[in-house]
Amino acid sequence: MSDFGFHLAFWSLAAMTIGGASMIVVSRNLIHAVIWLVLSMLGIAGLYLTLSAEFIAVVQVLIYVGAISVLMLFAIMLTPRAERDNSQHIKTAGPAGVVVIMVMIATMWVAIDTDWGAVREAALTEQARLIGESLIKHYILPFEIGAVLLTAALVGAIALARQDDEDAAVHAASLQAELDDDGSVDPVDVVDPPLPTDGEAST
Amino acid sequence: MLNDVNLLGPELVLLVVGGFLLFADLFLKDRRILMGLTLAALLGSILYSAILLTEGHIGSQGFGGALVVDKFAVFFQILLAGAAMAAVLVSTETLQRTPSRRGEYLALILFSTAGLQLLAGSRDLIMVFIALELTSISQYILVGFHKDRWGSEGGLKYLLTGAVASAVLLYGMAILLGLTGSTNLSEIASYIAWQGAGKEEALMLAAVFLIAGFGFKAAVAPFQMWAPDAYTGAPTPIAAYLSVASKAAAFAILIRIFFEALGDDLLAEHWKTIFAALATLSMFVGNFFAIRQNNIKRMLAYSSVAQAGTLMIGLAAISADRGELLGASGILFYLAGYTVTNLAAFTVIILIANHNGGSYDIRSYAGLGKRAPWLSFVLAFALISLIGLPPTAVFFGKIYLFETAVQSGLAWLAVVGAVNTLISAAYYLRPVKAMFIDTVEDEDTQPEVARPSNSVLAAMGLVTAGVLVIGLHPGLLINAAEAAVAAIFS
Amino acid sequence: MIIGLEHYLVLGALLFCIGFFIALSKKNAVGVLIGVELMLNAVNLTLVAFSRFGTAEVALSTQVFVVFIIAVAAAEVAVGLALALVVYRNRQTISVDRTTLLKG
Amino acid sequence: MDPGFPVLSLLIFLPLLGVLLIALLPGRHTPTQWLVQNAPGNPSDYPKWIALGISLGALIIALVMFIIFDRSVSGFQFIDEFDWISAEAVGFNVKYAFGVDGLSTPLVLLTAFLSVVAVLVSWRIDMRTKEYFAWLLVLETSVLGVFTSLDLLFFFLFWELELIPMFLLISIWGSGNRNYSALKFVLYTVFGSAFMLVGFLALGVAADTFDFREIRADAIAAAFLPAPVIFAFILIAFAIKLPVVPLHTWLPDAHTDAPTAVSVILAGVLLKMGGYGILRLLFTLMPDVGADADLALAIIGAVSIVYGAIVTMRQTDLKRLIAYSSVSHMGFVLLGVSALGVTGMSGAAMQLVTHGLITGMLFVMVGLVYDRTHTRQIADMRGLAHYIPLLAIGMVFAGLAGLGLPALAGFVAEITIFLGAFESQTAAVSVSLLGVLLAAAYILWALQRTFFGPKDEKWSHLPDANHWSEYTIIGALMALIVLLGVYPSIVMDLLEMGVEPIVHEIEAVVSAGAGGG
Amino acid sequence: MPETIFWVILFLPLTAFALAGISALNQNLQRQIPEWDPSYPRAWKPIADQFCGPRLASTPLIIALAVAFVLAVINLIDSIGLRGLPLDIGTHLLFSAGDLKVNLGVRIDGLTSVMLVVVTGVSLLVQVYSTGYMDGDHGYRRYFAFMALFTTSMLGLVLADNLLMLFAFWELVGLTSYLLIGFWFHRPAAAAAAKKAFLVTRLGDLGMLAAMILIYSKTGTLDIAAINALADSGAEAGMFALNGLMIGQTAMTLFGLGLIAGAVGKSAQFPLHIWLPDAMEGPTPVSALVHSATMVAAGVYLLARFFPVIHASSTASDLIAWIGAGTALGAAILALVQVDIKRVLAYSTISQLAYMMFAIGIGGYAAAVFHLMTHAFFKAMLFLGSGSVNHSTNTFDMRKMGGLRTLMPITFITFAVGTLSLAGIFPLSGFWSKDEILIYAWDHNKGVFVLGLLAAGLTAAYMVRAVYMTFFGEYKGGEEVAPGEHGNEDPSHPHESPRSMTVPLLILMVISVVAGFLTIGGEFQTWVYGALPDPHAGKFHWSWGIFLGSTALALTAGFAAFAFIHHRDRIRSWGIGGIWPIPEAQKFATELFYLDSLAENFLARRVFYRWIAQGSAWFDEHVVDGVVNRAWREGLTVSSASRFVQNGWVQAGTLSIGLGGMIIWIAVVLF
Repeated sequence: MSDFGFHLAFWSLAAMTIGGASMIVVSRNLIHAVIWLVLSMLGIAGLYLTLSAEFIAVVQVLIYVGAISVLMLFAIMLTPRAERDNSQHIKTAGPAGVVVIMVMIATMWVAIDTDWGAVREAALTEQARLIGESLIKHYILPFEIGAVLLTAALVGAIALARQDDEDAAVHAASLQAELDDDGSVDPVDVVDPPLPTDGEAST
Repeated sequence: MLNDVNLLGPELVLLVVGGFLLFADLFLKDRRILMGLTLAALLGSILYSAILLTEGHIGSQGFGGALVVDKFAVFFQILLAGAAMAAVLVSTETLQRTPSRRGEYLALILFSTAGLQLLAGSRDLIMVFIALELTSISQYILVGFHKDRWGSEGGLKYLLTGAVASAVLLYGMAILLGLTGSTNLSEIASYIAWQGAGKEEALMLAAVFLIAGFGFKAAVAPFQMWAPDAYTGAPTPIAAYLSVASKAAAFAILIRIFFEALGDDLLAEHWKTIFAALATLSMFVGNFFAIRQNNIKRMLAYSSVAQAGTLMIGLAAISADRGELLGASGILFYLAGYTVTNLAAFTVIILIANHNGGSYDIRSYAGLGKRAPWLSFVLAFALISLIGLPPTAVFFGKIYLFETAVQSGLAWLAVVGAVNTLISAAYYLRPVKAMFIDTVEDEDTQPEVARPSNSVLAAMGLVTAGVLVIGLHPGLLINAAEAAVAAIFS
Repeated sequence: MIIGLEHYLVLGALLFCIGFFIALSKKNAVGVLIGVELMLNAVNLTLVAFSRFGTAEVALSTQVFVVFIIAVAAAEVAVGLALALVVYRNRQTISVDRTTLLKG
Repeated sequence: MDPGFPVLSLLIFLPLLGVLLIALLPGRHTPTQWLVQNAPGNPSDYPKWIALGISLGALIIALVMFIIFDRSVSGFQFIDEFDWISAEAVGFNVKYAFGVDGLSTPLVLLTAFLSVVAVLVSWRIDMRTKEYFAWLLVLETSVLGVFTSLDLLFFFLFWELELIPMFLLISIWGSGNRNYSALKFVLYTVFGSAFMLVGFLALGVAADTFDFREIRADAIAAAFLPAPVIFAFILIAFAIKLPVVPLHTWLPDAHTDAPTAVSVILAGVLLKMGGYGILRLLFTLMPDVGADADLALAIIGAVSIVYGAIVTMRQTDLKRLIAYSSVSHMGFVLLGVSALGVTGMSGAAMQLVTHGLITGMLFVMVGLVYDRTHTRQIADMRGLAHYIPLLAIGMVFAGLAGLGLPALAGFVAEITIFLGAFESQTAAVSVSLLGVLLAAAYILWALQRTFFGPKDEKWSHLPDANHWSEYTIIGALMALIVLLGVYPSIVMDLLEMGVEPIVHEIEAVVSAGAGGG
Repeated sequence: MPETIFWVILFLPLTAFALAGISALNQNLQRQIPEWDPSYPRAWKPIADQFCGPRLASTPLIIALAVAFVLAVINLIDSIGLRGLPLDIGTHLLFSAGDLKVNLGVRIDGLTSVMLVVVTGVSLLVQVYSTGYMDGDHGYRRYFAFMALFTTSMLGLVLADNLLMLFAFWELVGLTSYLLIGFWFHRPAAAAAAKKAFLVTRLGDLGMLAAMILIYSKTGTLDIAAINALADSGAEAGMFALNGLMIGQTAMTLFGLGLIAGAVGKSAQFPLHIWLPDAMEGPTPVSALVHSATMVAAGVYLLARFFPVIHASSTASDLIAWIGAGTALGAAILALVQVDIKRVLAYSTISQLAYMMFAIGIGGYAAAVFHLMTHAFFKAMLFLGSGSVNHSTNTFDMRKMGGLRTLMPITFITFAVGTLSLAGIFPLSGFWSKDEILIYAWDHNKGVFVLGLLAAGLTAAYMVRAVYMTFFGEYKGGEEVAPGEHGNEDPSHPHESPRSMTVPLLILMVISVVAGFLTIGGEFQTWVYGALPDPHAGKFHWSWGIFLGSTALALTAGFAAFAFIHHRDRIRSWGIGGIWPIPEAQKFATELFYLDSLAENFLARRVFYRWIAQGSAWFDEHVVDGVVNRAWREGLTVSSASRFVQNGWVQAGTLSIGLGGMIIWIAVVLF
């Protein structure tokens, strides 16, 4: 890759990434925000390519662009009556900005100021094979645990998302409570809903 | 490889049984069998840990150095499995409430425990991350498990904050990885020892992010805000589990990372200051915020923040001369004492809530001393232990930790800790007062408290005995803790 | 000027901060999750940059790390969205400034 | 004196045995209910009989110890010890060690005696008797533990343990603003013990042991905290307990709202733990710092005496008045200690014993009067002596003892303190003399308002002392107060034995300091 | 005499106290029998009824005092035989604390011997009198118990061989006087007077206590003989030194001043005299015994006992001389305007004690003791006489008496003899003792002499006035007996008192007449001085001028007073009010020179109780305690901050993660 081409690619991709991310901050519609996220993710995938990490770039596109964004869109669709105005920020956005600026200064300072000891010019080759090998050799344990993690997340997400018999009563009670009060319930009065009657006999 | 799997034994038992439970749920309808399986798995894990301890595997590393079995790890494996057992034993009522999700519930507890155990034994950043996420994600789900207003809100908040904390933690790890070029803790340590000079800023930023990430798990102020919400919303057994197990594992990994990987003299002096400051802040925040709470779960959540602060005293002390062994073993000892005590408190709270119509309001405890004298007595005993009064487990835990502070020249921190004991007395005594001193108008019409189920009684008996035994004969546990930390500081 | 490690690191830091700001300021729970995803992406970018420019040992482990992070991020999002859905069923909202039953 | 078996452990844990017995008594809903139906006497009286029996047993043991205590040997006797926690690697070694010397033996006896008094004075308690007497016995154990521990951590353990029964006793069986008072008591004490604990830990860490017999000056010098700081930390706890101005305001509240028996124990024994601690721990372990702090102690003592007495003058609640007078009287302890001489310190130790008896008796009397009148407001009472002459005799007697009348116990202690301390603390003693006058003023004022004056028909129905328990308490207390007043040697010799080694240490340090500097 | 005898003298009344105490307790227990029946052995009741009656209270005491009196007289005779040489009979260690050794011991010398006789004698007669006077009073038994305790304390006081023992009994004397003054505690005035007496004397006692502490800390001894010998050794270069003891002149002066403070309190001298008149609220025999003859004499005894100390310091001796002289005159003036017969006698007591005080101040030690003795007899008689009057009229107000001369002849005669003795009319005892003091004063301090002489004149005047108002003129009816009290049911018909009261009066009269002759030949002085050298030894001379002058003055004043009162109406018609020419002066005197008011209302009530005590109490409640409570409340406020911080928003949690992390990093990087 020519030097100029590399420069062009980097800067344009960087602009795309940052621009996309920035648009998330300001976009009015939540769905638009997800679209901007996709753009930003794509930009990052491009950046991975400039870093010669093809495998990661592919994974990035598949998972983030293909899966996560869709998941988010589904979530937005499934919550039709929820507030979708993305441009309104909460009251503490000001302090949040200050903190973020502090974080920015810190991270950038460290990024620029530190001697990272970068030595290598050549990129890693045969990434997919190496990664695969190391996953089943060196990183077999994290790999297996990661599998369990995904299972757990999957099972958990299903358990949460599906509506069991006992959940209907709970949700109904919640909605009723939502109508009865304006959300200003004192947490001290947290009372578990009564036990479902269809449960087994208590011991 | 087979040896490696052997080393993984304690966790593997849990993972396998957890996986089995996920679909056993489909055909095993009886709660008792499911619980029995879970308990058996936990017991098996403990036994396996014990076997590892006695069969000469101590010090072995497995999986390319990602996992280590040392006394330190074993100590935590047993502690965590024990805590999980108590949480499972008291889950009767939760399981009754969610008949269709029993398998998931129990499996997630097992996964989470396995994750925490791995955390205690991992010596690789990637391993740390995965183990942490395994436990975190399981816990997010468990907190929201009831799907009611409070549970789902608590779960969502826990997840959103936790995800940010994870990202922060990852950023820290990334910096560390980029800087040192390794994910292995001992390699990181050797890198810092050789080439760390001049890179303090980056190292400190990484460390700060790591502190934030693990401090979040340990519910140390200022990273504590999820704790009260999650505890209040979660099913109470899960709250109990969170308050002890998460904290224990977080401190385990804090000790490992900060004193195994980052323990170089270059940075150690900073740790002393940082941890001392966090300890102070945590104790004050936790205790002061707890004073006004009327919900006992929430009160205990804040109190757990304060207890985390107390534990931080030990971390601060490790960095000092002579403090290493004492500070670390102090943390371990305190954790064990705190675990049994807090579990005892939560056990009783669950029982009381069951009969109280699910209320956790301290004011509704009025007159309970008369209606349920033994329950009240156990709760009072646990709360007195949490204050740190004799003859209980936390009493000696506090003394031990304060001693580490004094020994490492942080006497002021010991004073702060001791003064916070005073503040904590103000709220810990409130339920005691309500139960034994306040009276209710219609004393006679109040229903008798039903006899709790055997499993709950067993849990209560075990943890209460633990509180008392540790309080009366702390020497055993202290020696165990000492041996455990010798694996790291020798 | 050679585009080197620092460029990517700065880019990652910037992205991390934007993500952080989004996570800190959005009302909608999904919005917060978007911020978290950006933060994770920033971490990934940083790691891959180290993979490219770092030492030989680090080249592989960083990329493996990234794979794990991506997997975990997916899991987190799945669980998060499920929880948001439950909250929605209870409250008809997923705005974080309205789901404040638990406070004090 | 080695009796051949762990007599001290027996003494300390005997009350806990009583607690166990009381706990095992069948309740309303236990399977052993048939026992209740077939039991002789009134089963609801069993707890008090058990408590009486146990506390009498403890008293007998304490008395036997007092008698067979070898007065020819100084140092600790009846030692009972074994290693409890030994974590050598980290230097965390705790010993289960108990023993008594000349200083603690009389205090142990006093505790055992006042515990019997406390049980007897609670004879008419009819609310939740089982718990009440159980907690009373726990209290006895904890106080005995404090007076006999030879290990700092055990000392601290018992010191803290005492909070639990006190909190519950005050807030369940108390009166008035009892919850506030109980919590205040606990918080004050915990505040003090927070500092004390740090001080103890500093000592223990430096010496690698918590056995205070083995903590040497060089170890203290090597501690992580400077010795004066350790001294001050530990002193805070004792000063709160004693109490001294300005750390005293928990005392009137706790006293006023506590049930009679608890007031008796509180005034009679618990406050003594502070004085005992100062003598036993601060001056034994850190004589050099103590010798430097003498002026400060004397000033605090004098301020406590005079200020406490002046504030007492304005109290309108009889119990509160006596509580404040305790502040004044306990100032004498500090004054005596500050003398740094055998005479002054013996006087201070004597004051601990005598004040225990006298204020104990005052609270007993006020309690008995309160049982009858149901008011403690001085303004509400008048001419009580016409209707309850026996109680009036007791009250006047106790009052006179309290104002330091010769031939009664208080005089001996006060005069010894004055004579012992004047030379070294001239100004403080001179100021403190006022306390003697003020004591007379407030006590006589209170007596005049409550017991004297014309008859008030509203009290004509009051029964005088009319129960054997009441006669026993009043008689026994009077006899002891007179006995110590006319023949103080019985305990003074022991106390002198106890403080002599302390003074020798101080003198050694002072002369070394003078020689070196 | 063996030591045991003195312990017997001390313990005899103590035993009587125990018996009287049992009797009194039994009286109170009897009320309770129905309620404490189960534990009251039935067999005990008849025994209690038989033996624990009122007689158990009084009879043992009288017997004990009689025996003690006989022993005391034998001892006095012995003492004369020994020419008053002091004798440390024996001492026993009571307790020790370090260097402090507290002894219980007996020291006998002339002074002690005389005092023993006076105390036991007067006490015996007063007890006999009391059996009549107190007959029928509800508190009869208690009364004798207190009286027994009082006598014991007084005997202990005079027997003591060391300062601490002396102080202990000194305090016990104060206590018993408190109990006896407040004997009729149902009268608020009595209860208040008792308290006042105790407190005011205790104020003086503070001085004594301080003196004791001072002398102990300077010399390390409390032994009276050692201290006196030290003081007597004379100062060289401002330092007393003897037998290894050393003390500076200043300390010695302070010691003397402390003793004077104690004596001033106990003997009711200015400015601590205010308690004595109020103390007349006690039963009259109490006044006779406690507030005239014995207890108040303890102050004089103390100074006499430590005479070398007082005279080792000119400051101390001058001070006490002038205090005495001033008090003598002032109290006499006050006595002149009292309408209560007992108050007249009370002020008279103050005045007479003041004589003894200034006598000691100017060195007339023996004269003071002699006057103490004679005064004890005739003042006891006077008080008992006033009690006798009260016994039949139920009042002490002289304006309600009059004309009792014929109705109560024995009382009148004894009272008159007492009056004459007090006024110093030859040859009654008061004459001898008072003139001896005046002669001393003439020799050594003319100013004091003048004041004393004036007081002597006034003494005659006020006593004549009292006698006239009581016994002459018309009977004015007395006073009805108050409900709940016992007394003469028919005060309009006064009658002579029973024999138990008149016999002691007569005995005292005889003694008052003859006691004065003891001084003739100087024998008495020799006993009293004992081994102590008299600073003016051999210089005493009988001065006929002073003898004549004082007698004449007394007679003149007496007759003037008589004439003045007798012709009151006529004098009034001359335009002069009352018996005092100037009304303002009279008011000044009846208000007791405003001293009581100043001390009680201003200093005690306002300055101390209102300002200092209330201020301190306020400070205690609002500052000392207030700070703590405030801190507690603020802590709760901080706790409430949790509502603000933990506002339930997810972002609060994430924000704090970022903020906390950044603060730590910045802090670490910057510092």
